[in-house]
Amino acid sequence: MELLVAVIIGVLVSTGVYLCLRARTFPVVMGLTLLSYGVNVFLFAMGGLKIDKVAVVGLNSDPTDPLPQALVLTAIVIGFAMTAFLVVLALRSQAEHDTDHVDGNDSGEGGR
Amino acid sequence: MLASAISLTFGLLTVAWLLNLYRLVRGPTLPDRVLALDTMYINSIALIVVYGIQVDSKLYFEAAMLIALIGFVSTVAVAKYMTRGDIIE
Amino acid sequence: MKALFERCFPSPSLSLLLWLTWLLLNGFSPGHAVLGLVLAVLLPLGTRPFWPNVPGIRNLPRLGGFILVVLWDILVANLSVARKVLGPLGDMRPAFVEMPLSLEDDFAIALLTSTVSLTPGTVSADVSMDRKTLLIHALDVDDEQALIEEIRQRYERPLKEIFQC
Amino acid sequence: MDAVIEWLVAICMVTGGVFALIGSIGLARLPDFFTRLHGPTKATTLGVGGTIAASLLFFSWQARQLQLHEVLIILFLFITAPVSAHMLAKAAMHRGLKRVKRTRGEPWQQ
Amino acid sequence: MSHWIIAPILIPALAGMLLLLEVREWHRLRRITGLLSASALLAVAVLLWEQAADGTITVYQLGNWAAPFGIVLVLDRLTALMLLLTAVLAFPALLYACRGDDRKGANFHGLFQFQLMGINGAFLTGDLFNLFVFFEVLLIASYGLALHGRGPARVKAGLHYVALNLVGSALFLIGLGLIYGTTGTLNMADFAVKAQAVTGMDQALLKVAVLLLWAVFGLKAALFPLYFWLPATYANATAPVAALFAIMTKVGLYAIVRVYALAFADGPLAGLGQQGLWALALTTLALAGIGVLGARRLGTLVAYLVIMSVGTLLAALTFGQLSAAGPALYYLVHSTLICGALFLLADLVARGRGEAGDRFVAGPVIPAGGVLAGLYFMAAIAVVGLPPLSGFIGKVALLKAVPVPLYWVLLLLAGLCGLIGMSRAGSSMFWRTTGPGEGVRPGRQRLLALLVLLAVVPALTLWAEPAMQAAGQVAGQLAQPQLYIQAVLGGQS
Amino acid sequence: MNFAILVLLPFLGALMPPLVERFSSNRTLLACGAALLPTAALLMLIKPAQQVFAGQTLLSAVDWIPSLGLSLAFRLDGLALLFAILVLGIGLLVILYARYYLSPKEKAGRFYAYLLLFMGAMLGVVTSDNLLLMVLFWELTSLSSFLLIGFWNHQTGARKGARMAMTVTGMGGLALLAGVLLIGHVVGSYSLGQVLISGAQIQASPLYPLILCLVLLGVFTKSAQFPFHFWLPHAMAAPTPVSAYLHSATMVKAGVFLLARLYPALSGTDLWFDIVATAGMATLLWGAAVALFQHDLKGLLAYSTISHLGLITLLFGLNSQLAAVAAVFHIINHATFKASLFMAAGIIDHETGTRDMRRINGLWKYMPYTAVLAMVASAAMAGVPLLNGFLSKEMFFAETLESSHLGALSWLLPLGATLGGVFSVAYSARFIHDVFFNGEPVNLPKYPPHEPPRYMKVPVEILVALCVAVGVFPAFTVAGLLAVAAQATLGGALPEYHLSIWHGFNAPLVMSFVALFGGIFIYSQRRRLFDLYARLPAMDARLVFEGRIQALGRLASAITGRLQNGSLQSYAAWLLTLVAVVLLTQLPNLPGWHGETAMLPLDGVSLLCAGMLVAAALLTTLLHRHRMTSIMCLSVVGLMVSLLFVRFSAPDLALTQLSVEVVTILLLMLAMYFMPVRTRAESSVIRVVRDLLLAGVIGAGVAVMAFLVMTGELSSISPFFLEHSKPGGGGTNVVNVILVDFRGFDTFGEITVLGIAAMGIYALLRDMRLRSARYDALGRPWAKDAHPLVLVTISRPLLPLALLIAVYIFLRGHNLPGGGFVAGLITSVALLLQYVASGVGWVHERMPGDYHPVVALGVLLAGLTGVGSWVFGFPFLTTTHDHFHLPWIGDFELASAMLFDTGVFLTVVGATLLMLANLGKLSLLDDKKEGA
Ligand code: NA
Ligand code: NA
Repeated sequence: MELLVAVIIGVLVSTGVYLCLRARTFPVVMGLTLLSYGVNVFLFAMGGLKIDKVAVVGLNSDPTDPLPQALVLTAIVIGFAMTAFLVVLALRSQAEHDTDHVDGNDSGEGGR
Repeated sequence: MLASAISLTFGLLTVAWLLNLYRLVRGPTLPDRVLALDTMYINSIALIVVYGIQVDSKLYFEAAMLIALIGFVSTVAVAKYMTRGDIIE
Repeated sequence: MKALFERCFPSPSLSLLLWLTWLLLNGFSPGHAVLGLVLAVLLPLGTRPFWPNVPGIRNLPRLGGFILVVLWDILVANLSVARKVLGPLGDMRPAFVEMPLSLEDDFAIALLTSTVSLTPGTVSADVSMDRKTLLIHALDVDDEQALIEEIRQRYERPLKEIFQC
Repeated sequence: MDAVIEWLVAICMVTGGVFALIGSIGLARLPDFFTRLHGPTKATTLGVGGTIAASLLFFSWQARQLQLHEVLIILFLFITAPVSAHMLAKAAMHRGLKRVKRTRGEPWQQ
Repeated sequence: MSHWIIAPILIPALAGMLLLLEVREWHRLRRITGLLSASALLAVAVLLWEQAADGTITVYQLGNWAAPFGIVLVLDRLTALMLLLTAVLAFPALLYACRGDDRKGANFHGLFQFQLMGINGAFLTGDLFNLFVFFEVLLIASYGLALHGRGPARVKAGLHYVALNLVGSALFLIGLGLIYGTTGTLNMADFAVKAQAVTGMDQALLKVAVLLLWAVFGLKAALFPLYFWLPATYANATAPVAALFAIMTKVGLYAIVRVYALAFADGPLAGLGQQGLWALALTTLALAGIGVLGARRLGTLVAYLVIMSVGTLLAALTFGQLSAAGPALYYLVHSTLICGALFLLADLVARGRGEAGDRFVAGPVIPAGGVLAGLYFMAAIAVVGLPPLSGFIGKVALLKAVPVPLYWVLLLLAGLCGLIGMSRAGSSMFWRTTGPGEGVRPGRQRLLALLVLLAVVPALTLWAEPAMQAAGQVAGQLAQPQLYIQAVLGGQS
Repeated sequence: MNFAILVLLPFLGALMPPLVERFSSNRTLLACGAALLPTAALLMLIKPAQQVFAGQTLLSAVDWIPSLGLSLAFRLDGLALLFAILVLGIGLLVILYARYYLSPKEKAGRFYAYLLLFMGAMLGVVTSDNLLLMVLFWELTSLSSFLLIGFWNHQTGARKGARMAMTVTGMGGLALLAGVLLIGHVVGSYSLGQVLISGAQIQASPLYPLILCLVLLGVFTKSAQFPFHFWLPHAMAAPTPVSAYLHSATMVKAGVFLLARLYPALSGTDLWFDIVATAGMATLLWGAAVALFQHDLKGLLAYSTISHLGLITLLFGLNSQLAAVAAVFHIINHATFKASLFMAAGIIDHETGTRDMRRINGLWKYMPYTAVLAMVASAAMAGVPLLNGFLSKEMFFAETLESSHLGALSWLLPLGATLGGVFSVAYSARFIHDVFFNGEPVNLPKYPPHEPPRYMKVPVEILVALCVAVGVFPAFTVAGLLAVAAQATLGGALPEYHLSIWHGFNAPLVMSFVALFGGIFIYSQRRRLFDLYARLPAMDARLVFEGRIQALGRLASAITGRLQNGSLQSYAAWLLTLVAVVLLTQLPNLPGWHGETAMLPLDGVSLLCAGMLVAAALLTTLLHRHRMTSIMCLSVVGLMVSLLFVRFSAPDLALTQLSVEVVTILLLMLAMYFMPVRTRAESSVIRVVRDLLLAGVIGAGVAVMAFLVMTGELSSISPFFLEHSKPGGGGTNVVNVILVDFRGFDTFGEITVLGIAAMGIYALLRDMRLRSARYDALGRPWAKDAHPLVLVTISRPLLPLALLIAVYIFLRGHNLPGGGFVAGLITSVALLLQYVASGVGWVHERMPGDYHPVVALGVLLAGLTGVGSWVFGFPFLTTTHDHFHLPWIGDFELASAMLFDTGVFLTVVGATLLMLANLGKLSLLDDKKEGA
């Protein structure tokens, strides 16, 4: 099972990374979303995998590690906030440049 | 006995899933894909419920309920996107 | 007293639904009965502006009957649809059927379309913008008129009675 | 465990699974979007319904007490599923999706 | 129990919330709220500096949960210094913004306060995951601020900045996950203890984790090859925002130094990634010098100066067992404030030159150009490291503390690049004039803000010795991680 | 009184002119104001000077930065005294001269201020007793000279000359700094006293060659030694008083001063001779030769200055004590005659309006008095007997004859010296003949020229008088000063030497005569030589230098542009490459490929789930150009991840993931309205391969690490949470208790992030104008039914129902999966559904549309809950909880953490709505639709 989750993490991270490297805002958004799925699962997996050992006091004798779950929850929320910001920024970029391209040729000398 | 029924149901549901995925990939149109995704969500409800029976736990009920309650919102959003483009107007 | 009741329960049926839902979720206990009641009062009051025109249920027993009929139809027709899905597809006679509506209330129309969609073999594809016609897509139909008539008898009329519209 | 209950649970569950599968088969197999729409919205209601029934029975029996909260799932699904179906149908009609030739009647464009 | 230590986080948070609540059009109220908060922060920062100056390490257990289980805030000299620096930079920046830049877009004041909250939180926290959270706070606020105002260039630069940092955040989480997965803790002090004990597989994984953290912090600190986003972002940001951003790279540096000093100054993993960081820092220094030479706008040039200071500092910090930390900290304070001041100055010049902006082309005569030219001359001397100002002192101290030929060559050459760049910039902006123009005379408030920031230069020059001593004490405490660990974990370790 | 004050005086004096300018526009008053403090300084010098003449070395030190070894330490010995007199004396004369030179239009106040600044810096250089301090003043001279040279900054030449001077001397200054730091490293002190007696130690150090090179780099750039001489002629763009000051007595002399100053510490080695003497000789010859060909009066003087500086350098390089004495002597002499010559040139320029010697002729007729002064001074420059230049030049010739460093080639030195002398005479002759005789002036801008104002001539007169006085009565005038200065230079006893105008008929005298007649001969052949020179390829150092600098700038721009190509992809690729490198270098060293613990058994459903997830992720990627399909696939990934959380005991995560998923889809759909639905294929194959490699390496690396951690043993802090959740946090859902209690601070930060994101998005959306599509993806007009009846009617009663569920999820959160965050999301989705179904207008009729206060209240509530614990003397966010009992209803428990969770709830609702509702409103600005 651990191997399976590792493969999942690997695929999510890989696809995320690949999409992040595309030249448009849309695939970058998709890539970052995939990447954050991968990272969340990774973070989650750091506490080890347990089946039906929900960390509720009194239900299980040997519950799963709750801390990574709490961290992932925080990460999901933050990830959502960031994705939303990026999406709107992509729109803004589209509004200003009339394209959703993210590649360009200026070296930071853009005028005021 | 119950265990084999559970396995059988799992098998049926996962095959259903595969068929959904097939339709999602195959399309040929966007409504088809959305429909496939919607169905996949609904099949997941069944899957979660059966999983609850399998592990004899009610902790997963809310997940299923949540899909039933708000899962359709994404389908509606995409459908509205297709007809009006603008989903909030 | 009645005024107070009406003020607390602008929509008794919604409040009842909420209260029952609460008890279903939490199981019955005195505490939850009270808390559920509080919520059943507060939530409809708080969201009052959002559901302005839900008509009151005037005929509760009829509603019960209607639900049973629909459930039964779902069960039965599921089998027939299953047969059609699994059987040869060439025999199927799909059709778009336009059904004139006699219901006048939006909520009732929505319930009808939902019911049509829930019962196997038919899907409500659209309601005309003047709310006079319901477009139904049927999976396999011989006689459109018979279908319309059946829907009218089994669903539309009960709904009309329930909501008196 | 009480064998009768167990059997009942099993039957409900498998029925649910079977209908879910049939719905998905319909989705995969039926010839055009409008017919495909029938598969999932119907068979899955019973599919989920079956498993819910199984769950109801199972947990009520386990606790020796009626446990009905799973009903809510099916209630919500009955409320929401027709809406998605309806919206999808509208979208499909708007897009003028192809339908099998023998379909009678015309979809709307509004 | 004293709660002052959390004030640098709560004051801006509270102000930010009030700013959200305030009625949309009451600009004056917003400004007052923001400035009050900034001055309160300054006061608190002074207070905390006093508190930490005698070497006390104050630990604040949030939620009353002891470390390593709960999150703690830790105030030692380094943290106090960084808090003070932030406050000193923020107040004039905000003062400057209150002359109109704050109205170029929505929510400026709220974002500004939250930015401060994030920065202060990052400096104060003693918990690695909480550090992540505060990084996100400061990042999301900085996204908003970087985009404050209008313009395609700003949006494009902002998009790059945001997207890269999102990737960075993902890497941060991977690193944190690995740290938890190998050491079972998130508290920095506890981590420092546990990291000494891990062996075998866990040690190998921990190495990767820490190297990933270096990469993430390097991205924030704007290290080669991760600084490419910075020049465009800073040069295109609204001036007071760019000025405030001068501290942002230092947050990355701070994070590297903090974690390094705690866990990797000695022990089995001593010097983890140090060589790599050293090499990257020197490359950064060199490329920043090249960037300064190649810049065609003052804003861009200053952005490269920011990068240059990062390279200078990180190289000094990664040399030896933090032996050059004292001079580095002195230089850090100097360079942060002077770069902040230069961003403001660039803006004033651009306003004075109308269309010509801050580009290195002939332009109209700047109204009140003499004052600006004088200030520019002083700031340029300071930032390039020419005598007699603080830049020179800092540079001499660094050269003495890091006796490595390559570093000397690069640092001196970078100084030369700065000299060439700044003199070219100054001569074309103040001297190559085409006649009277339509530029705006710098207002009193903006000038005041600039002067407040620039005042630090003579101050750091005149009181160089006490400043150097203080920096040395900060470094001294940094070199004794056991004090920090003891303070956080008490008897448990 | 402490002599060190006099260093301060010019700096203070720099404040005077602007001050005076405020009250009066009288130019004389202004000049007096400027001269006031330098005069005071000069007077103050008298008493210490007596002490110095008495053989004392005055020291004064104040600590500045002891930790760096930098103290405000000053020393007044003979050398310093000599230079102080030159700096102050000539400085005063220049001020007087400038009073008449500057036109009334010019900003004289600023000019004097710069001049005094420079004076102070120069004085600092010569009196520093601390090497670091000296470097400090050294660089200050570069900076202030930058201002002076660039004084006429409307002229391109002035700007570029100033920058060039500063760049070159600044570079030298940096080298000097390095050299001084190394000296300090070797000696252990920057104190001059210490350094001067540590010559042996320095020269024995392996660092000596490096130190020498660095110091000499400073010297040569400052003193315009070959090959760093090129900046000096272009510094002539400065007003002439500046040239008279900087290029006679001060700035360029700082270099040779340093040679003198460090003479005991650094000189005496072969390396010293090789470098210093060679550079000196080369400069001497080059400068002298080029000077002749200058048509610009000041250009001639500039090259002559270069040449004389070469001479002085050469003298120092000879490693002979007598030569050093001669060098010091020539420093004095050069300062006097060169200053006067520059001033004379300035007068001529001032009166004729040009400096071109081809136009200036026969001025003898118009300004005979000036002519006499100038002729005397040039004769001194040429080394004519009875003038001061003759004396030091004689000593120079003698010393070149003495040197035996070059062994068999020793004759080269006197030869070179004589050759230098020849050219020196030639250009001096030209200065006299070409300006004052040689026919009539040609086309002068100002005609006819007159004698200048009376007082403009005074400084020249004084200097020329000094030339003569020293030349005729050296023993009575300069001998004492020279002796103390030379003594201080040598740092020990003086060698025997005689300052007399007649040494007998000896070799140096012969050399002098050869020079004199040779020079006159060369000058007589000038036409031919000028033609020859004109045919040489013209090389303007300024153009070359500017070109180099600009090429450097272009190269820098190119490098920068190459790295910073404005492409997000390449930036991201750099970052990810770094990560890949870390993984590739670290992972192969792993001790194994499997942890200690056994894996959980695999089951079919999980396998299939994983397969679906992987397939969906790959499809998302493969189909990313078909955007909607890609989004659908991404949703499948999200669903599967939620199920994964269900499978591995994380129902809280599943709930959160599921609800975030819905909001994300809403967000994407809102955005897609404004975005293209497809992307063209545009990545090159190479790029795809690169990206695949990066993706593969990083994905594989992360997967391997995840696997290893999952199969490893972990002892963590978690048992504490499981143990204390109920007793300490009052809840049984440990995940939730961690979120609202143990690590509530994280959550506080997290909701703040959400709030800030919403604020930022709001700010971004304001005034944003986007063209929305008028047609759908298939080119049809949009449907008319904006608010479908079924959707509208069903979604409205769904709101209270969803809210009920939200309350349920919220309340159980502390003990069972759920909590404020999920509850908030459910609420938001329910409300957003209203927006989708019924539209913005409809919703906003029913509730306020500004969500800022909701966000604020949420974060505020969470924060205040935390602050509330202060009341009870606990830290921020300390929670409390208690059991309560109500009759009939029963036991229940309340925790303050629930209040905190309410804050979370409100923030989530406010933030998501603030984001999405405003994004949805965007389309209202666009009047595209009919019948909406
Ligand atoms: Na002439
Ligand atoms: Na909209």
